[in-house]
Amino acid sequence: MLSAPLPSVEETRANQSFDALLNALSRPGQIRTLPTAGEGSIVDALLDRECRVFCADPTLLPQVLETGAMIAELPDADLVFFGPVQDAEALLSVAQGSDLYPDDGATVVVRAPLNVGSKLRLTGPGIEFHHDIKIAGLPTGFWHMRQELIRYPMGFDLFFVDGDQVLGIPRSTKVEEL
Amino acid sequence: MAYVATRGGERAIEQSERLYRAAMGDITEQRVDEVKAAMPYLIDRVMGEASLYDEDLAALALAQTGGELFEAVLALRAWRTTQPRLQVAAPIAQDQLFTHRRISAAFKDIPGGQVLGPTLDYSHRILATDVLNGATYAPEKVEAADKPSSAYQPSVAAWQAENDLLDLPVPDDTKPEDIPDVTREPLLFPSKRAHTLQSLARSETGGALALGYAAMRGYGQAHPTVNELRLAEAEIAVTHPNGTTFSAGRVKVSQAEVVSKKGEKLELGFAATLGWNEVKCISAATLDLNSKGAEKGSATEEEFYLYHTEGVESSGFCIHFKLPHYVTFQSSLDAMRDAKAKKSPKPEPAQ
Amino acid sequence: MAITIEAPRLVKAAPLLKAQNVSKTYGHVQAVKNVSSEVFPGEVLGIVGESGSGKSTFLRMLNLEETPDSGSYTLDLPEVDGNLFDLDRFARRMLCAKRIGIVYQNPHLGLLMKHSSSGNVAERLLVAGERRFSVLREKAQEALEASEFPVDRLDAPPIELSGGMQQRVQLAKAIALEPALLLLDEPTTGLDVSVQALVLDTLKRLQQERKITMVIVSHDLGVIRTLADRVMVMRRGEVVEAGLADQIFQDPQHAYTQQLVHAKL
Amino acid sequence: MTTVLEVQSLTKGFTMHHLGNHLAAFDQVSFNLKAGEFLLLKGQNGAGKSTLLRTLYRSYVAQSGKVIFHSQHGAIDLLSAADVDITMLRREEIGFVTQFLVARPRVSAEALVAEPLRMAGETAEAAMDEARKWLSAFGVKEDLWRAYPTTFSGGEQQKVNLARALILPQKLLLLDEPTASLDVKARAALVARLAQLKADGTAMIGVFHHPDDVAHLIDRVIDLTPGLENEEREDVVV
Amino acid sequence: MDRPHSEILSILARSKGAALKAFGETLIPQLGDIDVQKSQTGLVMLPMRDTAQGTAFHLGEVLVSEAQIKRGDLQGYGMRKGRDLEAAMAMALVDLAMQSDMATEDCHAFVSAQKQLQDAEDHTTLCEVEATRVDMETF
Amino acid sequence: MSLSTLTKDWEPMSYGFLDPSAKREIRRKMLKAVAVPGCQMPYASREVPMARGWGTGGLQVSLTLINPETTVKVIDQGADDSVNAASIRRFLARVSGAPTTLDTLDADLIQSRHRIPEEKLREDQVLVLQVPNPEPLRPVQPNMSIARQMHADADYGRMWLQLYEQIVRSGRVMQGASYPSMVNGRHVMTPSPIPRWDVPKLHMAKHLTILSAGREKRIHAVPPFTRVEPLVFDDVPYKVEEHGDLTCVRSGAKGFFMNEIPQGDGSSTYEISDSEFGVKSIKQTEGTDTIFGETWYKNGEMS
Repeated sequence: MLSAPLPSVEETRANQSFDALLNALSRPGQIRTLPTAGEGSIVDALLDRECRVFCADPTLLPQVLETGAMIAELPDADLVFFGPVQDAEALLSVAQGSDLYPDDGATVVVRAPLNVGSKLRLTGPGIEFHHDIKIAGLPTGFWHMRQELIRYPMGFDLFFVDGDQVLGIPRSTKVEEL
Repeated sequence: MAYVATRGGERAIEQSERLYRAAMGDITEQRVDEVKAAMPYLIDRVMGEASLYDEDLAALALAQTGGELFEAVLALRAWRTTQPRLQVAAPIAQDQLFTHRRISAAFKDIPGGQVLGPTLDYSHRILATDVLNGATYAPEKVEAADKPSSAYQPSVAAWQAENDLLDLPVPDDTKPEDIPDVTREPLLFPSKRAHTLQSLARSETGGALALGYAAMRGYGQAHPTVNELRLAEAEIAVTHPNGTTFSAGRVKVSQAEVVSKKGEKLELGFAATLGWNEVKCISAATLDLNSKGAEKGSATEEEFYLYHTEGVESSGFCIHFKLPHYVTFQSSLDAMRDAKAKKSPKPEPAQ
Repeated sequence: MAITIEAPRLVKAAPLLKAQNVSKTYGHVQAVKNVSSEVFPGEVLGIVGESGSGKSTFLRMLNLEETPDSGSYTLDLPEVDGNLFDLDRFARRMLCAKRIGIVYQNPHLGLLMKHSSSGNVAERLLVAGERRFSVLREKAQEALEASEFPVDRLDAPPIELSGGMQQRVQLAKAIALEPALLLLDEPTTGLDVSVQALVLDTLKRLQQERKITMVIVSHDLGVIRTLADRVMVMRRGEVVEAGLADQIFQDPQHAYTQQLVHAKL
Repeated sequence: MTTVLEVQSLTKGFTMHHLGNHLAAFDQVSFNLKAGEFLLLKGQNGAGKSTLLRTLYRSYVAQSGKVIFHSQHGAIDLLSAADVDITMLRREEIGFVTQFLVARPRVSAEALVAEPLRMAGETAEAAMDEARKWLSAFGVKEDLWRAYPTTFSGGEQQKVNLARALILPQKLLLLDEPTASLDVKARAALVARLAQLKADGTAMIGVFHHPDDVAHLIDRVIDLTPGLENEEREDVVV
Repeated sequence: MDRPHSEILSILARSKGAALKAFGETLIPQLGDIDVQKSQTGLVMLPMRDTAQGTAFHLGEVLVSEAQIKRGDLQGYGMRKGRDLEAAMAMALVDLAMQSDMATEDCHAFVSAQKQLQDAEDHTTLCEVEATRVDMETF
Repeated sequence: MSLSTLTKDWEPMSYGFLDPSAKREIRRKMLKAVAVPGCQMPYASREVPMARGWGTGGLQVSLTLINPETTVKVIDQGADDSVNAASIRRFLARVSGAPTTLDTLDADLIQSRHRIPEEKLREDQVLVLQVPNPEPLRPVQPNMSIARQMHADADYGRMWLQLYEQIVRSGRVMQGASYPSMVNGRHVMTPSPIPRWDVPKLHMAKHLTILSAGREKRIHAVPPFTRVEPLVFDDVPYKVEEHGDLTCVRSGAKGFFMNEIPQGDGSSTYEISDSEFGVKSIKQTEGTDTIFGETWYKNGEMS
């Protein structure tokens, strides 16, 4: 009646990409490897016609459109691809969800150089004691703005992508600038 | 070695499935065709509850499960999960239904007339036992009229609105792509109307009937009268890549509208499903009619009837009790024995 | 233009409760119109009026169960300031749990009928954050005893108790945390007359012993006469008359109050 | 002697809305009262003697006038004072004695009598001792002290009431026929207590069915009979 | 023969699989090199509009077969109820041929013949349905 | 060229059974679940070819995570050879081509119903728990909408009250399995019906746990190193099942969670619930070289 199917190239890529994302978010600050450089594999793994997306990066937009995802204004988007973030104010309109539905808080993908730049100390779920990381290229006030905005369990979750490297900071993580 | 024997679980499940299938013998294309030809209304019921329209697959599901309806619906629903979604058709409008049967109980006669269409309503339910003695039960042919009936029929509600008995709804202009879909997003309460009607369209016929019947017998707030009942065919209006809209074929649908008096106006309840299934539509429309303001936890409360008429979930939960639960049971036993051992069921009142 | 000069006050203490211009509309019905009131620490304010007068709605707003369309409400407590109607859900819940007790006419509103009576009282302590079983037990018993609830029925569920006993459980729950404000919504309505007297007596005694500030709503003048220091008469959402309890009963000024008092006598 | 009360042009009437009429009680009454003074109100039935007492106590609402009370917290017009001030004055400085007891179920006689002292901050023990003393003085039998007055006869209830009303010395005492239907012993106790209070400086205004009982305490008399001018109302008893 | 594109597609989608496939097969040589972009089964969501409150909701899904082919800039498309992928492909071929102005007359003839069959079928159905109309003029 | 060469073969099933869109939805919700530990995230929950209540929630998560290199272990009531575990394992392998194992140490992905293996899970392992009823508030508040508001308000007084009531009525907390636990100090979750014995294994664990309820359409997660604290009173300590002193009659293993096997003479014997741990123990006594992982409990005590 049935025989085991083989995964297509797309399936394999999406599966690997999600594996990296899930691990990155489960262990905030730990760097994981995406199957390809850039946000492309993230788009493949997460987007389809049933989600609302905000994409600030014109080079990524064609691929986003191809998934059939609904293009939305920032406050309505479930997934946000900022590309590089210029201004901390950008976070202001990101969906936070509600106290009844924290899951309406957005997943936000930002392009930023990892392992260089200012040092941050992370604590919270997924981290046994604390974990120190470096992220560059973020506007001043970014972490302060994040802290001001997140009213746990409402909030948004961040992925930072640098080439094929990805690092996650969920809303449950406390970030201190060192 | 003793522990090897425990691997028997794997073998047992295989053999048990074989034993079940042994009673049915070979399943062939021919058998599927026979099921399809012989039981169109059962096929309709399965398609409606599975919310997947394909007579061949529904017939296959029935053949493969030996007619165990819950299993057939589950198989079809599960198969549906593997298929990509290609398009969203344009919403079916009542005035474009190619109508086979259309009646109203609210008036003796209605614009467009009472058209009985195919029904057993007025037949005597007598078993044709002669068939068992070798005779063939050949139905008599329909004596077709000279002129065709009109394919499209006006709505009873439209007449009622003209006479200021009810307010016709403002059709919602949600784009087909944006219509909430309960198979792709969770059902939350208070439920979106689109979710409610979709859930009712997929509901298990017996479940919808049981709760609908409870409402009809007086556990609801409103007594239903069938305003309009239709069995019809609807076009699947899809889009060519260049934008042209066309029909990819027709599917059978049924819809029911029930009505009751609310103050100085009439109020409608509505339900529809894939395939021809009148009992489900009338029951579901009755639940819809009664749900406004229903008490929490009553049979006509939305949360109550939507959860409890979902056949795949309810039947699944029912049979899951056959699964071993000895770990949880052990955990309870431990607490129970300890409490018993303490022998002082109530703590001393604090001084 | 009328100028009102407030009489000089001898009592310098601030009112515990201050409600100003509270209004609430349901659909087309204005349930509460511009109601203002002050209650001083240890004082008992009675609110009378027939059903639909808005008195219960006003009380529910004082319990922060409902939010008015306009108006302000303050309590003179160290942990809160500003208009309580502006508090978020969490702060509201905590304030109610810790500082405001309520007894409803219908015990089903205030009690879990199938849990133990002591558990009903303990729930309030649990919400306020108490996590020691022994303390819960002790304090629940204390509050029940203070409410003259029989000790041997401590763990009986309210569903098995008489109406009067159920009200005592509600009362114990309301006073378990020594609230700053006790709200009573028709606490004895529906009870037998003799039971009514006993419950009122308990309330009176508790009030005198603990100097609890109370607001009591009732259509029953006898209840108000027994408990209240001051009375506010409401009709169709508005306050028609307010004054000292004995004055309202002995020398009512407003036609409606006269009618109410005379109907009773 | 210091002034306790200044009553100026006090007028009271009743408006009965459902009958659509107005009933005058008294008009333009003025008088002063000093500490330790005893003022008797007289006049025929319906002249408004009790009404005046209740108006001063704020149980009734006056139409016009002023009632300046010199409280230990300062002077205040009782007619326009805030309710909360009146409540406090009633607890601390102004007493009202009637012949009727407001008994409460399951509160013993001694507890009821001790209550004003307890409210004034006295310890339970001391308040109870004092209460028993006064119950005894008014002739309530000892075996009744711990019983509930709700079950007492009218006479016994009245004794409990007086003991309660007079236990705490106050600045101003309003007496509304406290002696009616009282037995000899209790009446004597009452008069003795009033004399004591008067000597200690309590100002009193009284309505008595039989003024003879308290004749030796009376300093002044005011006649409330309608039609009299204010000057004509007052006369001093020798 | 000015049938709108929409009507042609609808007639093709409803036409009998065997006839459609047989006709489609004849077009392949003329069309030459074609690029198959889609050939799959899948689901079409079928919404309906509720007559009580006007809400559009999903009635369920219909299994369809889809074919999309390309020749130069022109796209041929077929989508039909059921899982007959070859019939969908045949429909796409007819669509592509007509857009490419190839075998135009044959195509029109096929479509017209199918249309006649379908109309006849509907006529029969409706005459039978008409027979079940209740005569209300009983007195 | 002909019609049949132009037409592709009919593919009646996607890889890993679920169509790509279903996987994407589950992926999105799994990320949300990890970001808010213990908070129930609603998801659409597709039908899979297994009845609701038989692990369809866990199955959808496993099917989303799986690839041909994922080594899968499936247990039900602690046993790999339980009929339902066997059925799910067979299905996972059949639709994904993934290798299967019985040994906890060899598994990348463990799908379980009602148990956590006795050997400690590593950082690189994922535990998927099947959940029949994800709502810890259900016993105190059957209405889902109200319960949701209670979670939003962190209004858990009723949960504690339930424990109070149990102590009052029975002298102890009577909660068997599904012991309500506070996750990350904010959300009370029901840790699927694992026994109390297993709940401490979730506290500050190295592995990621995903709990999924297919029928109820909710997913929640316990990321690694996350606080999972059973609700208890300060003066009434949490008690696991008294299995620390029991010995498995088949394998001789001692100090682990046991199944009680009633005997014809009215007595009981005990058999270790983690079947593969039992197998390893037997192999060891028989002299076969066996590798045991570190265990959460040592000598019947949580370490």
